[in-house]
Amino acid sequence: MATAAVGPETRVHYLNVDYGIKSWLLTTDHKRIAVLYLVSITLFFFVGGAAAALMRLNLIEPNGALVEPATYNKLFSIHGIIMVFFFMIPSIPAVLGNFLVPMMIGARDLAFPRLNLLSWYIFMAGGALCMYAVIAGGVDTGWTFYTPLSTTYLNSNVMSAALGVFVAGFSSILTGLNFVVTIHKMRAPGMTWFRMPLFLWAMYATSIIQILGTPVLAITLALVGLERLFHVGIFDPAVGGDPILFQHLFWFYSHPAVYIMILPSMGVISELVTCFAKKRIFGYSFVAFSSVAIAAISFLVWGHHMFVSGQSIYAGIIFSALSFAVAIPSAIKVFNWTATLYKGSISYQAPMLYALGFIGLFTMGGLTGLFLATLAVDTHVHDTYFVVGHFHYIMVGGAVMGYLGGIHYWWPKITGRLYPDGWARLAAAIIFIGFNLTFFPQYMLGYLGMPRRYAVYPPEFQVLNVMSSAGASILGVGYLIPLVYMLWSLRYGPVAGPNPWGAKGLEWLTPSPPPTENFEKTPVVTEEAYAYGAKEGAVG
Amino acid sequence: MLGHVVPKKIYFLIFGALLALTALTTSVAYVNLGQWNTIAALTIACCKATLVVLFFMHLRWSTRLMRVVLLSALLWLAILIGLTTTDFFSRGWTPIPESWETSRLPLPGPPPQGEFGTSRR
Amino acid sequence: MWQGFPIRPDQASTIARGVDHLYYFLIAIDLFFTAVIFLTIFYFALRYRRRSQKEQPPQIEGNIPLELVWTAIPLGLVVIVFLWGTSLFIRNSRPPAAAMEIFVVGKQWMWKLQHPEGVEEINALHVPVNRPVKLTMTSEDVIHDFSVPAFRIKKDVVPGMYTTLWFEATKTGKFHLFCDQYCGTNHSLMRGEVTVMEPTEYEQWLSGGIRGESMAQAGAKLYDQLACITCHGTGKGPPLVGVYGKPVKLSDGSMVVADDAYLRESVLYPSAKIVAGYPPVMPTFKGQVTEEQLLQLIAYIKSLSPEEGKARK
Amino acid sequence: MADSHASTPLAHQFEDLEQQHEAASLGMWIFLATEVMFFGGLFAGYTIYRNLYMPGFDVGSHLLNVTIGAVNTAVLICSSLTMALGVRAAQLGKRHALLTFLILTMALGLAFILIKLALEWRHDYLEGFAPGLNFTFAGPNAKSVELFFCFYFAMTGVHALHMVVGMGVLSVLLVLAWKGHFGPERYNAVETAGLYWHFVDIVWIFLFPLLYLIGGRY
Ligand code: HEA
Ligand code: HEA
Ligand code: HEC
Ligand code: CUA
Ligand SMILES: [Cu+2]
Repeated sequence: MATAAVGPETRVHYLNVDYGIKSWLLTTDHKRIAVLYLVSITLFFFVGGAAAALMRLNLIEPNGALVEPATYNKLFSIHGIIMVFFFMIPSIPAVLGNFLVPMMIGARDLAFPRLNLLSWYIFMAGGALCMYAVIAGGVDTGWTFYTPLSTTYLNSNVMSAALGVFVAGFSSILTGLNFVVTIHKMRAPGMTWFRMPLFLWAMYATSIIQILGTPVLAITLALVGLERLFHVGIFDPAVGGDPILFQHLFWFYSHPAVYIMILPSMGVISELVTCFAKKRIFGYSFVAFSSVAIAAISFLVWGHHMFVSGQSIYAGIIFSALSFAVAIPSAIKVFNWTATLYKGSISYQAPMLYALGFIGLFTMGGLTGLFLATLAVDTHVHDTYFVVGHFHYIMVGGAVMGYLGGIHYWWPKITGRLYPDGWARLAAAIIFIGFNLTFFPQYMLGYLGMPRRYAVYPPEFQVLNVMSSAGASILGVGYLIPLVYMLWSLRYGPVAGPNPWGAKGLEWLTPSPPPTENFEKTPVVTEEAYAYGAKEGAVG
Repeated sequence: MLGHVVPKKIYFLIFGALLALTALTTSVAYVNLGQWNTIAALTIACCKATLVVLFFMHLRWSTRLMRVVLLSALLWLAILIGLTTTDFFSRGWTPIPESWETSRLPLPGPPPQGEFGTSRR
Repeated sequence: MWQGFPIRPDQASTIARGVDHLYYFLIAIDLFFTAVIFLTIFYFALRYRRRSQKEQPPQIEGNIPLELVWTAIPLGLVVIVFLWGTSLFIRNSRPPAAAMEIFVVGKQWMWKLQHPEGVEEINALHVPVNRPVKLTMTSEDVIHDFSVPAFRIKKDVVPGMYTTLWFEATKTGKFHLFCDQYCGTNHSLMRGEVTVMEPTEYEQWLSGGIRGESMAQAGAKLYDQLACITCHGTGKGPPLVGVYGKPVKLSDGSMVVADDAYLRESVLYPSAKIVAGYPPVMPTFKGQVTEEQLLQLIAYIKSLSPEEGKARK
Repeated sequence: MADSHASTPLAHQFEDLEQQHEAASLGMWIFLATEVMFFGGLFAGYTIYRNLYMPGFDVGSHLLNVTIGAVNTAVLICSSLTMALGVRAAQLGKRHALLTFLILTMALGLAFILIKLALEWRHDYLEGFAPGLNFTFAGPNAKSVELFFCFYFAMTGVHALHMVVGMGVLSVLLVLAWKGHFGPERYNAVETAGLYWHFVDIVWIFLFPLLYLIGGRY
């Protein structure tokens, strides 16, 4: 880069403007809050990952190599709860979104900075409640909290876990609210809707889901709590309540929630693919609108989790049809990303490797979603490892890959330092290989009939399970490597400069790390997003 | 001045209308209209809510965006209630008869109502 | 299949083959798109790799016809898959006439199965080959899920309601029976075995089995014990002979079909639906009869209307 | 909403007051959208169960006291009026009127909650209509009646909780108004709190017919 790289130490920026714990815990700077989230969710990820490691260890032997079934149940419950509510849902929105939404639209901060800080505190309070549930003996509901098991039959720490998720939900709501208001009201002059980077479209769509979906989860969990505490049984069959109503309300949120996890990743991928191919996105408006379409349709399909639950088969048919509909916008995105590579100038730095990994693995995971949306096939594979394979392909292979890609891409912006690219590429490769070895066998296990949430299983499934466990150990190592070199880079990494990748977008115009006010003066936007064709130096 | 200042008179008019509608809905409940009781009660409630939203909450003078927010909330609520009820009220239709043509059951029809409701499957 | 490394479980029911065919079709779609995406990416990645930092690739905004094509093709495919999957599903959820009926009660963490002849089994199910079997299922506590992978069937077993499932085994042998819905601590131990036998063997097994009375006989006994007869048969309550499977007129003018769920409800919550022309005097038997006894009572009431009990699923 | 308490009317992230004002009310409307969905879960459940268990729900509904319900509706409507007038006072920079209306609104809110608590819930509890705590109703359709009361307590309870939160917000505003914090340039906090208060009123406008009236009173 031609721009003289000023060392991060010599300038005042958001990281060194103030020191001390207090300056962090009371900050209202969106960038600092993003860092707070980054630290906390990394912590949660490794707690959830440790639970997964123990689970995989246990499944090496048909009779359970490590723990009692009761303990195993607690492991997958806490794994699911932490990974979904405390890692994946806040991951990209609360870390990258917080950091980037104001920067990408050229604003000084989010619309409600204090609310933003409050969100983090709420999130941590929820996390603390869940961790308390773990320490005080665990919770074994599964992440789905199905009644009447959760309300009447379990005596583990259901209350504190459910309360934790309930509380964390408000953090998610408030973050989404903040983003929507910010994107609507605070765009820099010239930043029209169709000049916004696709990451913002994705964040916008995600926020819609967070705002309209999460409250339903909140009230549902509150009802579970009421039923547990006071036997005010709205789902209790003993008074004519219907446990299937619980499932409706739960999945009304939790299906859209899976798009809270994937849409932001999709946004990240749009940024990465364009930058490392030096190309405009192929079909900007198709990619943009497909995000909104996914968000809207995602609210119409929740019943596909309940095909064999005793739900009316007519409802099943409707939900099946709508589930196929939601696959179409995803397909549009995949094809447009691929087409963006056409005649590009493609370089293979680490973020791009993650992006390509995302496209491949998301395709494989998404296509197995079609199996599940097919009534007759889902009847066979529902609640088997096929489902587990499906969602890990999308969530670990897709969403986590996208998250890691995004972290690598914006790391120089966040910290002002570069990480060693060679190590990063190695880690990406290890993760890709380990991932496939872990989760591909699970598809086969699933079709063969191995049920999920099984601590012990018939011996004929052992071979595939051992393969999966072996893959998980590789995957675990793969995740530890970035942790090490990222920490290393904080101190020893080369100074990055404002725009190490030659990328477009407002966030790259300001120094790395950015000053507290983000921009020296409010930028004026005169170009479409991803104006890679334009001459170097032109603002864009 | 940032927002619209509404004349006091309007507030009092709306207030009066709301009280009148409350009296109306209460008294209608004492008249046997069959199914229409529910419909009347809910219609009146919707009218009252509309008045509050438009005038007390200034939606009449707000930007289009705020209306879109409100309408999408209502739309989503309709989705939640609508699709959930599809399940409950079509359960009585199962089992699908052995062949579509030779259906001997007097179904489908509105499911019978009563304690513990429809024959569910 | 390939013994050492199977890719699908045994095809042991009339349903299995159809599901597998659809599954293969989906795999074909899956492979096709995966191949298209992967190969294109690989090709572009090599062909258009960055050769110099200064390179300025041509900018392409998009291409509407192309967008339409790659929207239409997946759309067409999913419509096919949807129609195929749905018609199969409808067929698979419609029990044939004259299926033999077996009752299933799930509870933490075991399966109790009862044959109409009265034989009871725990975590095991014996059925004859080539004969449709209908399962009527309920749970005593939490939600369970009755799943036999070799038959490609599965259905949740829900407290407070009856769910049904049917299959026709085509192969003798032993197959896994799993509880697929997480139901608490020993969920993974709530397993059993389905044994499919030749009809003659099955008859032998039936007669050899520890037989209590048949479901209907046990029901008749209960009917006696609980003094149902004091009203039903005296005119105080409606006669129950021949009621099963028939439409019943209720006091509010609506009609219901007297199926299993209706009978269950009539015994547990008599006031829910009042038969036209009778006073609501029947007491509830909730708490006095278990789910199993309820099934026996129902079997007995069914046996009072022989042809109906058979003809209707 | 919270950010309008800063020492200058314009918070640093905004360009001008107009933008700040619009952001605040948009934020509140979005928050109300989440509230719609929050109550929506209860309304969905109520719709379904009422249709399944109509007779029992009607019986349950008849056990409630319409007069108290109607009076409480009127109380809430009055409080909405005073709230609207309070916002108007803030817009016009009339500190004294603002203080009066805030106090009136809170007083009416308190009246609502006291009526609910002392005249209704206590009565229901003593009569044995409180599922889980004291439920002794044994007429026909007892189980459905119990279910009705589950909804009754869940819905009115959540609503009352919202009232309490609203009163908390209003008391903060009262202190700020006392200190002369609000003026024509800066009344976002009052306006957004007003939106919230009216919303809670609307929820009751629906709860009243659903719980008390549609059972048919004739
Ligand atoms: C990020 C998370 C995420 C995402 C994005 C998805 C996406 C999809 N999911 Fe998934 N799903 C989960 C997470 C996710 N899912 C989880 C966690 C569960 C289990 C929950 C539990 O029970 O614990 C689950 C369960 C689940 C079920 C229930 C299974 C069961 O329990 O029986 C179903 C059923 O329909 C389903 C379907 C789909 C579909 C159709 C998509 C679609 O959106 C996928 C669309 C993508 C593509 C289709 C790929 C790209 C397209 C192409 C390459 C072009 C070719 C396309 C066509 C031919 C259409 N999912
Ligand atoms: C985004 C969400 C997310 C993520 C990232 C993951 C990541 C992983 N998951 Fe998770 N999973 C879920 C979401 C997720 N999962 C959900 C929602 C469920 C359903 C829960 C339920 O049924 O209720 C589930 C269930 C689930 C199961 C099924 C359990 C069952 O049904 O019986 C399995 C089994 O293999 C599994 C494995 C893994 C593995 C190996 C990883 C790996 O990717 C993790 C790799 C990371 C590490 C391994 C951590 C790093 C390494 C260390 C910290 C080393 C130190 C280790 C030790 C000291 C032991 N998961
Ligand atoms: C005190 C008298 C009485 C007793 C004892 C009694 N019933 Fe009833 N039963 C009635 C009356 C009256 C009706 C019709 C009104 C109604 O539907 O509640 C009825 C209705 C029924 C119906 C619905 C019949 C139809 O035509 O639709 C069934 C099934 C039934 N009873 C089963 C039983 C069984 C089984 C028992 C014993 C365990 C039993 N009853 C005991 C009085 C009684
Ligand atoms: Cu029973 Cu799982
Ligand atoms: Cu889903």
